[in-house]
Amino acid sequence: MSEPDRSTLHAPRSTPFDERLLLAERTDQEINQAVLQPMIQTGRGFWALVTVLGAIVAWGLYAWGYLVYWGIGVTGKNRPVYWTLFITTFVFWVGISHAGTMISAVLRIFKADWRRPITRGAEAMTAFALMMAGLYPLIHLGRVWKFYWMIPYPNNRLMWPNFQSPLMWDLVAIFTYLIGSTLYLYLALIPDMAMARDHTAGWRYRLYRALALGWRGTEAEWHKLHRALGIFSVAIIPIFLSVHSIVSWDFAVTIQPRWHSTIFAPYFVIGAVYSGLAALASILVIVRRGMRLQEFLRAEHFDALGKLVLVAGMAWTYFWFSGFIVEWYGNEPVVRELIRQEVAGNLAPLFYLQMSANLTPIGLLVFKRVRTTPALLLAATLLVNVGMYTERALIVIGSLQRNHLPFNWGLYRPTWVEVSIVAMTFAGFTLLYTLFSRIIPFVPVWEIKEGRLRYTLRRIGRLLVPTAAEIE
Amino acid sequence: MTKRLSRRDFLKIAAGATAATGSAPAVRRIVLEPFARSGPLEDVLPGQAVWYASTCRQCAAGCGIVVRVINGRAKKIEGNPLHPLNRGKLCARGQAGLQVLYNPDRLKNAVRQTGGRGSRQFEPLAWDDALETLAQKVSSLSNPDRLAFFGGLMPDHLYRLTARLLEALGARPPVIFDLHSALEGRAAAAQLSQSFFGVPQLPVYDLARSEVILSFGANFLETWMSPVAQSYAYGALRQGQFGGRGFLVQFEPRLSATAASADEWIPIRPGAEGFVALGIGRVIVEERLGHVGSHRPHAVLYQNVDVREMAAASEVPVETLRRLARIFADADQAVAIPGGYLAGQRNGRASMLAVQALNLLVAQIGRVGGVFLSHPGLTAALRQTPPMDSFDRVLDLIARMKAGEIDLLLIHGANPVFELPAAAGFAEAIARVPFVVSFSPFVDETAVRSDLILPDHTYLESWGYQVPAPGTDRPVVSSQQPVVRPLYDTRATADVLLALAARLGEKAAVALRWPDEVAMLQEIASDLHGSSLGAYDAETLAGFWMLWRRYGGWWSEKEIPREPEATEIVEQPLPVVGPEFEGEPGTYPFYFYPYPSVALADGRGSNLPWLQELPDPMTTARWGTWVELNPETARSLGVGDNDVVRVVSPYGELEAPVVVYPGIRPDVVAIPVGQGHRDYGRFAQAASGSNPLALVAPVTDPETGALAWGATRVRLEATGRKQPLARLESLDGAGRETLG
Amino acid sequence: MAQDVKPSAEAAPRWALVVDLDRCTGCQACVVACHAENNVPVAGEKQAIYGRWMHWIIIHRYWEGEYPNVKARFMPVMCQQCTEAPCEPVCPVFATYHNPEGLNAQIYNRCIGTRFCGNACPYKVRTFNWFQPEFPEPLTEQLNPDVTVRSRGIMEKCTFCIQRIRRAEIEARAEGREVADGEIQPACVQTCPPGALIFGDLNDPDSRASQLARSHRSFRLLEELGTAPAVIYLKGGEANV
Amino acid sequence: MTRWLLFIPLLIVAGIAGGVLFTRAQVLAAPEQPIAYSHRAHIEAGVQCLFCHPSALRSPVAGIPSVQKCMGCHAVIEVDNPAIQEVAGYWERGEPIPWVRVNAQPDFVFFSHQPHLGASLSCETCHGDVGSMTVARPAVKMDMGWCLDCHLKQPEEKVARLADCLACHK
Repeated sequence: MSEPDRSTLHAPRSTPFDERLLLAERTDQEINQAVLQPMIQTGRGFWALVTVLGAIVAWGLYAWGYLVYWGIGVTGKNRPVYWTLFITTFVFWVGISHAGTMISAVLRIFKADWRRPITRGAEAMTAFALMMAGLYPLIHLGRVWKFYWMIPYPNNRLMWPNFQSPLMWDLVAIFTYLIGSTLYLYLALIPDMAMARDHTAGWRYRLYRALALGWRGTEAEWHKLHRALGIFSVAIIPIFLSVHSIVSWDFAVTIQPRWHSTIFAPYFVIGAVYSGLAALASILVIVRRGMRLQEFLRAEHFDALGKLVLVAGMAWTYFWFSGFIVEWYGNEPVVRELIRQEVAGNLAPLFYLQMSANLTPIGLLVFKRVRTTPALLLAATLLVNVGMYTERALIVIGSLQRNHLPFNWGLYRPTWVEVSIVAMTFAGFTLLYTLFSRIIPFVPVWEIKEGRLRYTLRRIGRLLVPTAAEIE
Repeated sequence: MTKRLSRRDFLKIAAGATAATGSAPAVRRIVLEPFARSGPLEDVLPGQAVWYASTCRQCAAGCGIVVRVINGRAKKIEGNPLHPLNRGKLCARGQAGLQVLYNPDRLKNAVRQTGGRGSRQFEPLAWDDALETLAQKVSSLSNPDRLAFFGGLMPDHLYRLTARLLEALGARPPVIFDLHSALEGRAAAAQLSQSFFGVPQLPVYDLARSEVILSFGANFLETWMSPVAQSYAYGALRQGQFGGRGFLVQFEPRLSATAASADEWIPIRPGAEGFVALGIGRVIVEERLGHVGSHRPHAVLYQNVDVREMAAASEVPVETLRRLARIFADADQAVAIPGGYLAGQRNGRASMLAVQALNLLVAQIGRVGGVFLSHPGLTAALRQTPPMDSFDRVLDLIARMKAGEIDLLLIHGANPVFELPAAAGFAEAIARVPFVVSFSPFVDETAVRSDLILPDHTYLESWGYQVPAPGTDRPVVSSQQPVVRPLYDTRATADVLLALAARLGEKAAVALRWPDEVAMLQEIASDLHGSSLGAYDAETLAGFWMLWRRYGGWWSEKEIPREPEATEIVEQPLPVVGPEFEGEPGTYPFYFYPYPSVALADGRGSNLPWLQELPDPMTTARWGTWVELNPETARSLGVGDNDVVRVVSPYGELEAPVVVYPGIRPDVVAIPVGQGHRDYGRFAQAASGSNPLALVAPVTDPETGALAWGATRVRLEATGRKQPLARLESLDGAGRETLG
Repeated sequence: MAQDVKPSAEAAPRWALVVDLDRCTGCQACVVACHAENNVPVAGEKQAIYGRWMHWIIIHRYWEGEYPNVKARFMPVMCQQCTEAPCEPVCPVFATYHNPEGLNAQIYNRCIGTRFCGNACPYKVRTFNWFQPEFPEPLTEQLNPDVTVRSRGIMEKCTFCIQRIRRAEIEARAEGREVADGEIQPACVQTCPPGALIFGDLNDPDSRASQLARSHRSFRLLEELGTAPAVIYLKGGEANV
Repeated sequence: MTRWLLFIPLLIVAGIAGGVLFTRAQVLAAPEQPIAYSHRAHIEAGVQCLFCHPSALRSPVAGIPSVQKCMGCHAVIEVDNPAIQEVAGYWERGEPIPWVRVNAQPDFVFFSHQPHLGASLSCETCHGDVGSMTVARPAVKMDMGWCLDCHLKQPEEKVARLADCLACHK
């Protein structure tokens, strides 16, 4: 196949038409190349990034090994603060994982057209975030080799795990969600794998051939694919709702003051969506820059995404407020003490950071200019995730430092081990994502093309007329 | 875990001494009969517990214990349920005795300190050589007077032995001093009884059956005298069968755990306890309170007492004095207790006299719920209890040591370098003694300064007996027997002395004619054989000896009351003596109040991990020394919890973190005794802490010659440093029960 | 495991501990007794400062009022052996569960160390083995063979001295009789000098424990949480009759 | 290439099976004893189990007879047998014989012979036909499943107590 004429690809063209038509002019060939180029051509910067991230991950693994060797004592946990940064970060990652499916599944059902270029990035985010989250239950145990006792398997001791325990619900929910979202990601990937197969050679060719499962693009295959995706997008929504509800029940089912709250499930879910969407936006901005996908990820997408974040943010604020007002009005002694601490006590810095980091973006995202300017959007959305992380820390660690008997109160200080392990998962996530973007077409080509079919230029008499067709 | 290489090396030698002792048959050889089991020992089943009765040696109270032994290994200590003193109960320190036995820092054999004293380089020494050296040192003394024996908490038989040996050699009797006894004022109390009742025997206060108790600085629920027996009585006082719950008033400058259990805590000026007692007495006499008829015979006691003055001097309002006087006098059973803190003042005797006089005034002497003396009965013969030597005898010894009049110093059961006020200068004095022998099973501060260490068995491995003091409502002797075979190549000091006497020959050999310790004990115990009083008796001596060990002592079946007679001392007016303190009030504004730690007592418990980790009842602090300040004092000094302050007295200084303590007078600074060991094993050394005796002035009560350990003034300086204290309690919790 | 068997037809006892706060002097004897009986390790100063100590029973000390009218009260707190224990349902592997005798059991070798029970417990009486416990030789000789020596990563707590209960029951059964009231004494109860702790069977209306439990002074810790503890406190400062 | 992949699961299965069998063999192997003591010989000579292990009746452990006990008979019986002379050697030196334990439970298990004998179990039920063993070896792998097997077969009213974790875990 011939190298595409790059000049045509980037030649600035003035067009009177709606920018959705930008791609309308492109031949499939051009689009394929536009997507495949950045994958195949990896610069020095890329390798530098990979090394740095790799180093952080390696250090984190050392810290984990250290933890496993010496015991949980090397973390900052104590009595009564038995859960700390690990669980906080666990909840955070589960939260991040939410937006992925939310975006692609929900929008797919509603046939929201702007979703097309960003679905894959979203789904990948879900998968990787869940993998990171999945590490924490293991790390948290200290004696990681005992983990399998939570898995129900027949044995001569007649021992079964306790399905009353929220941790078991977690186990089930997260596994289901992980499997579900991975399959979902893969399904939508098949046609593009085929595309990539047909445009590459060498190891990539072999890899894509294997992954493409011999996709030929017949009418029947397309039909099956759409059916499957349809089913998945419906099926995965209840799972994605349940997962974070269950995570919230880890806390809500205890009688620990402040945890023991009925609003936790929806509150956590919306919080998850908020942080997830924000994370997605940040990632898209970065990847767009890094992979020169300006042509695919356009202002209109960020605008739409920004709106979603805005809505989620407002919803989160509402839930936070109704939770807070009930706590405050209920005036239960320990909770009162906790509120006092947050407003004026030693939790105050975290609390105000949390509030400002969560509320400011809402104010910012109201403006279209913020939503459509990548840099500003990035700033706003990163802020959201800082806020959400602190919020989780406040819920998990803050609450545990206080309980019904003041004699038993405690304080928590993180150690290098915990910090390194948390850093490890952040680096790990980025690393996976970076490698992923180099192996898998970041933009779902076939979906784009599919979308493109809707907007074509028809020559009627003397004019070129843009037309939109209904497909599917 | 500070471990010096030299010490570790030498500990390696004679390793495996443990190995042989494990097997059950080995134990059978020494312990003939288990507690509460009869029949031949073939019945002792492997893996099944056997209980052996013995006596607790963690303090001078002499509680009976039973030890759970499995396969020849002691596993748990409990109170001896048959013992009339502690009735199956035991305190924290008693429970921790196992860690004395199994302490990883025990000496495993006799050692000589090579490389000079304090070098901590030891080389093992065969017992024969050790004895030879000792005998040679003794016989080569130019004059027997140049031999001195410093004893601490010794079992009665050992004291008896030592005294006889020294007498036979023509040396002066042993000097007995241990800090714990000093802090509880045993010496002073004994002397008080001598002058008040005409016998040097510690009085027993019938707390269980009393209605009103005025306790003057007696922390009888913590470390004072016989805490377990007294706590047992306290339980009965509170929720006894009588339905009432008694009324307990505690007079002391700092709210102790005992005061916490009291119905009223009255913070009085240090050393003013006597004034309060006199004031109350005066009120009773003036107002003819109570129902003992006329007070005329006692009016003389208080003739030169003025209630207002007393009130002013003690800072207790007159109304309070009157109120308490009424309560005290109107009660059918009431008792006033002169505690240890009184004895720690330079007006100690006067105060204690004044308090004891109250019991006389309301005719509670020898009464149920009053004060009485334990009946010696047959145990009189065994009662050669070590005299609680007054501190000036110690000072005298130190002087002679400094003057180079002592050539050979033997030390048993005491750690004077740690326990004496640093200013007394024992550490300097001991350097002047050419040859020092320690019998300590541990390398403590004093042992480090000795040439020879001939480790004694720990008390769970050794024989002995003790007549409990103050004892209880009947004659009691507690017997001590090995519950396990000695772990290491240590030797009973009694046997060492007997062997020494044999080597020395002549008078010594005659005086100490017994072949070994056990023979001596058998002979002593035989005095009790054939009495109808006892809880048991046997046909033969052998049988008696068996039961004596199985029961863990001998005591009379039933209660034998003994009504003491007050001497003529109570016919002239009581002395009114104010306290004196070392240090200018200007430069040293605070009274210094050292107190025995519930966990570590006077510091002998600080090498036991359980006791180090044991929270102090009031501050819930562990593993360290702290300075208790009244919130107001702390505020004025600008310090809070965990802020390190420097405490300076005319004699020394120390630094420790602050505990803001609501229950202490603003002009008093309290520090627990027990920490600050430089030697004495890894756990003692691991603990961050310092020894408050560095501050104490080596002054005495001129009347009794007892150490006035509470008669020092100090000043405070903030250092600006912080040092977290291992407290159980959350400081944020601020001592609240609920947030309610 | 205990879940899938039929309820016992035998008259199971309900073990309870009565704590008479009017007798308690805060002397800490129970604490050492517990350490000795249950092989409870010592954490050391550094860990103790950071709240990593291991006592199964601790004595709370509460301050009331200000100098000079200040009062201090003691309150021993150990595992309350709740009937509705919040720690039980949250354990994913049944390491803690309710046994037929109403005890809140902790099976050390089943524990995987999620520490969820520690969060759920409102009394915070569960302690966690942060590191491998150390018993420098020959302190190991003191370890009680009737009790497991817990390794790191395991939750532990007061068991009412299950080993003593079991021993008494086995002996009684061997002699074909019922366990007598007061025959079972956990280490803390056995040693408590003022006799502030009383152990017994609540299902036996005549046992000393159940008699005291009926006293007007009796209350339970954090009763309002509805955990129905088997540890019954008797209010201090009042006469019994 | 794909055919190759088929072997991997086979290898895994084989590995697991092998491991299981190996460990089982390990567990059931007879330990090396300081003196070649034959249970068979003694049983055949008509000695009852409880003669040498009397504490099984009243104590958690059945116990190993003391050297004293051995010499009780062997002072006169079989004195010229070299093995017996070894025993005599220990007796004269006053040392216990370092027997190697055959059946042991882990530290977290509470087991007492007394109630089991009380429930009139015979030694063979758990220890197998020791009478036929020259050197004693474990007859069964004494794991939790094996214990439960029997405990769950007990009368209805006992099962709850016997199936309680605390019945055997301490």
